[in-house]
Amino acid sequence: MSAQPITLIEAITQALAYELRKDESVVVLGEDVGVNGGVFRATAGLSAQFGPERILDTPLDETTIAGLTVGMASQGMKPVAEAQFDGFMYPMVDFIICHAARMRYRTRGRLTCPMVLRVPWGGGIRAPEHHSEANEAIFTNVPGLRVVMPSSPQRAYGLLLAAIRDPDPVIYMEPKRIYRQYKELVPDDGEALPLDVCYVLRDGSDITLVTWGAQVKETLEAADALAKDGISAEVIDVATLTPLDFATIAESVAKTGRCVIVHEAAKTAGFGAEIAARVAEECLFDLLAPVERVTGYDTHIPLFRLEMKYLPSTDKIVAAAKRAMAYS
Amino acid sequence: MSAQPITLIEAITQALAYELRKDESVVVLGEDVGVNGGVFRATAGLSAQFGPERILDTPLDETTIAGLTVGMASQGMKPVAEAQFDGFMYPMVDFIICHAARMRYRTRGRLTCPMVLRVPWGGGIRAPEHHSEANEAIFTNVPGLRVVMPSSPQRAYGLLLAAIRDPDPVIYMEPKRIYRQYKELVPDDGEALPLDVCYVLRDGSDITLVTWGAQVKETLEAADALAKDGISAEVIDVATLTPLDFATIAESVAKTGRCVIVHEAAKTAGFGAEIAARVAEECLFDLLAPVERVTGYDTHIPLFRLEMKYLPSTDKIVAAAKRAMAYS
Amino acid sequence: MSTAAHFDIEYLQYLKPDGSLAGPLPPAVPDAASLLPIFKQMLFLRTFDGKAIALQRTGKLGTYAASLGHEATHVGIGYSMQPEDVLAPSYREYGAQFARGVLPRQVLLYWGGDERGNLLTGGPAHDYPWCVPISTQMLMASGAALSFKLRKQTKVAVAVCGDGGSSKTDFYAAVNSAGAFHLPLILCVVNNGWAISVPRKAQTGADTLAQKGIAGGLHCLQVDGNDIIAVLEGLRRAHERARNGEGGSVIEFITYRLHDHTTADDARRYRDDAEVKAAWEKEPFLRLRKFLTDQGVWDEAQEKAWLEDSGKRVDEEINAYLNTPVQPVEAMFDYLYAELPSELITQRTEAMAREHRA
Amino acid sequence: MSTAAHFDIEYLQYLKPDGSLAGPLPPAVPDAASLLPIFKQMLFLRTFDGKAIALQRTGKLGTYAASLGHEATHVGIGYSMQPEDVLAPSYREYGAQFARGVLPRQVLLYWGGDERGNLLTGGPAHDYPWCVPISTQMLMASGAALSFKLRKQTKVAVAVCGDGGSSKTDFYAAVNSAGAFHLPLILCVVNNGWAISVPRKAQTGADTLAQKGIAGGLHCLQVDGNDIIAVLEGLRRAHERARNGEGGSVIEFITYRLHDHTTADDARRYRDDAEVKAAWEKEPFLRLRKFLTDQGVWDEAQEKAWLEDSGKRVDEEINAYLNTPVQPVEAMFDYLYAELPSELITQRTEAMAREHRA
Ligand SMILES: Cc1ncc(C[n+]2csc(CCOP(=O)(O)OP(=O)(O)O)c2C)c(N)n1
Ligand SMILES: Cc1ncc(C[n+]2csc(CCOP(=O)(O)OP(=O)(O)O)c2C)c(N)n1
Ligand SMILES: [Mg+2]
Ligand SMILES: [Mg+2]
Repeated sequence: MSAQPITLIEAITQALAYELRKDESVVVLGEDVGVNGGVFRATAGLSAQFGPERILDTPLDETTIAGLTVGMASQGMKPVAEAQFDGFMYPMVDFIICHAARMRYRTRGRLTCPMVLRVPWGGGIRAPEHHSEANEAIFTNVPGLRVVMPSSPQRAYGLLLAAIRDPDPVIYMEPKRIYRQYKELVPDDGEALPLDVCYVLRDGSDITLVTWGAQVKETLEAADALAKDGISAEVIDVATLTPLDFATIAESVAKTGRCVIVHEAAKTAGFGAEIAARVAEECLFDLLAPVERVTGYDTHIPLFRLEMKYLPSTDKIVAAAKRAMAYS
Repeated sequence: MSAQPITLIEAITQALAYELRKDESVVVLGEDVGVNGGVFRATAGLSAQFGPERILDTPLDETTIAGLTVGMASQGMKPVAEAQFDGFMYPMVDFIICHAARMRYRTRGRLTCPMVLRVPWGGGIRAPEHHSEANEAIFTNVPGLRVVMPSSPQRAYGLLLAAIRDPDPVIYMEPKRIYRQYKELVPDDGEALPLDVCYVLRDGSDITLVTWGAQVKETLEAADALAKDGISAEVIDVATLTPLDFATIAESVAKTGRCVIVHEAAKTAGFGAEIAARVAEECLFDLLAPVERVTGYDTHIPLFRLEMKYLPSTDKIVAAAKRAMAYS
Repeated sequence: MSTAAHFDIEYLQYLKPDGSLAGPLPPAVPDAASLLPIFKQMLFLRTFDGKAIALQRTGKLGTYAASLGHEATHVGIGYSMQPEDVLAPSYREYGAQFARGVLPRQVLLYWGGDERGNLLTGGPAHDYPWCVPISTQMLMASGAALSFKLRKQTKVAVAVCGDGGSSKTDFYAAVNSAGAFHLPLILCVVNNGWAISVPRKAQTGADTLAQKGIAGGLHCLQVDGNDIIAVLEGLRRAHERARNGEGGSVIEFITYRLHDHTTADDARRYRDDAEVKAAWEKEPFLRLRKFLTDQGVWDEAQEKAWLEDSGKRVDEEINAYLNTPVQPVEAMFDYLYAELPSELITQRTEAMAREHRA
Repeated sequence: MSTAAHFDIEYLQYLKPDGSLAGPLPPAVPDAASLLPIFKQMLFLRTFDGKAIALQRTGKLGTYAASLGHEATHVGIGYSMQPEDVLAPSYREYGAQFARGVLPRQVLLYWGGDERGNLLTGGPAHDYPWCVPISTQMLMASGAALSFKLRKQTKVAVAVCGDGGSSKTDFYAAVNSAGAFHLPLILCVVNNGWAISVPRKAQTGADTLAQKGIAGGLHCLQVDGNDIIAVLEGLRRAHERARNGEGGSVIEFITYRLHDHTTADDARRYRDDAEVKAAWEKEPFLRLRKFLTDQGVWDEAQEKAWLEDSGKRVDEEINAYLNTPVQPVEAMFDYLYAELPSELITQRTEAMAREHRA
């Protein structure tokens, strides 16, 4: 039992170990997940503990990882696959869309695909090209999937347990920038968190800030900064992007009348668009100010010398919130 | 010169032939595009006219088609690749995102990727599985691309010429349901249409209907039906989804105060979300009614016995517009 | 200067196109009589195929992919498997599926635009559905085989693709992973000469499709796919290896697509009549009938009776198909998730209300 | 019953680890002296590598992928090419790039987080940039080769991946397409034993990586990648074939990764010291020095002078790198499209304004 506070990535390891112990149909697979324990150490120690038949190093091919995962899942196992970095997920898209998301649908429930695809996600760690991408939007227009992103050690643990136990495929994106940002007490009690709710991290009455993943930090900081100026911001961590719990967001916007959405993906057709669209559809008459999106620019995240200028910052969030507050 | 009216797919063939004649760096490649002339006959006659070195049948692998295309484009050719159906594009996503969309950016302009990927798109032709998908949203969050969709023979011709001549990669999605829906006079004059504008197909003052691709037909029909009830609908064909000409949409909504977006992709995080989000951000105080999206449901398009119930219909559009008209 | 590696690809043929034997029967076929049930399946399959095409031509079925000419390979694949094995077909191996118990009406439902075809009623519940994205089933089957190996189950995954499908990256990924993990996987490449309009030689520079298995260190074999004896023997060897933990195989079955690619295709646009005519000389059915007749285990009377019986059974299946009520609109939402998320319940309710209004 | 196909994979080694010759020099290497420029490049590369690692350790460079141990293969690949040929590297073939004229500062800029590294200043303008998504460059190079063939240009595309990279589906797609179109393509597989922590044997069941070319009917060859003579001779043959229209090749270069995967990796977690120690006995540099010294074309004084010169040149490059001003914020938007769309002009203006406020 972990009496010590742990980081987000340690919480992931803890959840994997818990479920590997509890459910023998769970296997972990990916590149370097075995003896090496993963390039981020997410699977550190698991090979020693569970052996190479539970923790599989695959050949270097993401198509292979995706295909094997779907094959195993559809024959009764619960594979937890890892894509080494966000930018290497693209070859997996075909299997995710054509098979994982449709196995149950296509076979009218005869076969299912209970799998998790874990992927270190997002920028801000001074990594090489393709190691810093926020590509969650690709999966959010795909029915049959769940797209989940934790933003704290506790949620990382609870949501990963839920993802593994979920009878359907889950894309579990891990904000790598906050892998080791801070520690939290995360009891290893096997308690999963629900995958169908947005988490209200801070109550507020003037404005609703909606975000997910690594930007939760900057958004909470922005709320602090706004508080100093007497502005009360409610902060929502979406956590499960799809299927979306819009009710929680709608309730908040009904209360505050203002909404700023923060994400690090490019703005155009990022998932923030869906939330803004829902607000325009369902909360129009609650709105006192235009919805704003604070996002990455509509360009690729640059190599690391400039990447922090690409990402949303506390400053940018505060500025957007203040613009919204100027309406009344 | 075609003095006869032609269909949308014939306009595509005509544009391909024009540009193959004009620019010898243009090549066409894909599965069955050669002697067979394409499964939809888009390349009919081109192999006979231009020979197998300009019209290449590839091995059966979409990854291969995408990779070869990027390789050729980055060495000075202008490949026009075909994905046989929408549902087979997914293996191309990696090359499109990692290479096509970044070649110029990554090399600071040293290498470029002037390519077109043509793909028959969308449902409604009673086809087998994976032959009826509306997956444009996948590409709209990717910077560096253009996503284009024609909706008439004339626009098919002009936009395809523009796509081939564009110095950057273009995803050109062809609404297969209207390939042969009606004919139009399309002079083979080599005149391209701009890729940076939305087309206002019908002027109106009460409500703005925004759509693209095959749904243009149902949307125009809805506008007719609404007119009978005294409602004046403006109809906009987005045509180039990204980079988006939002100004045209904003101008219309400023005038009408109401906006219904129609597309056949699943609703959540479909490209309609981006348009609705922009309206919420930039036209909030013009809005008299909540924005509505008339879209496919958030499920896979079913096999063909049920597909027409999945797709947006004239009825559904009219109903949404009338709901919007109830506000004033 | 020295040789790092060396490979041979064996070719199997026992029953020549004229119905005579090229040599002694292999272990897979103890005697002529043992081929009778398979022969009858082949005949049934041909009956089904013809009637399905007719159904499509009269507008009662969507696009249909015939299996004319592939009967020996398809039926042989199904017949060689154990019920607990897993079949991952492409979209035309009805012969294999019927051999596994699948009701023909399922095929019709599927091509008739109804997801319920994929229930594969009558067959093993763990078999994969038809697979439209070419060769993805090959890699999925490798995953299935990996799951067998990890759980120490004595089962074999059998996957089938075409000559075109052997160009697909997923096919290579299946070869590579089966080799890396030493899996009980049989990759069947049904080389029927064409991938829609693209001839076999345009797919690859390889002399055989079997040799693609060398890339992953798999057992490779090329067989005459119109010779049921070679088909069964090739598969017997591959199954034996798989069950003995000797790893995966690639088998190339050389056959010919006697029909258009599907009913949506017109092969006259791209292939010579002469080639098709020549292929009819080598097709799998006639040579087997000749052999069985020569061996005295089959005759015209038997054939007539069986054909009649087959026709009747196919008609029953067609009727069952035609009388299957269309799924209600809410079927669109069924089975999307184990439990429908609340947002989708709203959409489902809306769709149902719209339906009742209409 | 009969043999459908038969294959041999040849293995080349001329210079043994102890610096003695295994046989007569091949056509690629007329005499010892002809190796001198290459040897000097190898030495320069090792100097560069060491200093780049030091730079990373002191926080002046991002993650860096060393090429220690790969020098013969990398330099040989670059040296065998004509300027008009196209190189599609992965991320550590600086030796090949330097041979093509690329300034070392470009390498530092790239790993220093600056896109301008990919200008590859000094090298041929048509070469591909570094490629992070493993082996996608192999397939892209096949497309380049196809463009040469279609335009009847006598050029060769040379692409390089690792042992891990040879598992990637894109690699197989390159093999398949090069075979199908009979392309002037050379696929170089640098087998350094490891793909980060995954050993070569876990990648595939194939005995050699060279044999993967059989899957596409390509010319296949395995060479001692630490033997510069074998490297040059293998490449000479492949280039000759490519130029003569005889199609593509797969060459497996057997070498060893003497360093960690990158500076972000710690190889002690997963590999034995003993293995690394044994590999040092076979590395490419010492054997070549021994040979050249024995042949009387190299001596200690020359080496000292060259090392000094190399060190100075690398330091100059490092200074040039360190003194390169960071790109302005608007560089993020540059080169996204030939012409920036209006929406992006707005974003660019906003980003610049924010910058000036800050
Ligand atoms: C990924 C993908 N690309 C394209 C298609 C369209 N398509 C359907 S069948 C076919 C040809 C298949 O040829 P082959 O693999 O030889 O099988 P055969 O039909 O001859 O049995 C093609 C290109 C598809 N279904 N999936
Ligand atoms: C598609 C993709 N997946 C994963 C990675 C992460 N990664 C970078 S290098 C590497 C190992 C490469 O091994 P190998 O091909 O043998 O080349 P080497 O580094 O040994 O030269 C991995 C897995 C990547 N860059 N691209
Ligand atoms: Mg075929
Ligand atoms: Mg390696």
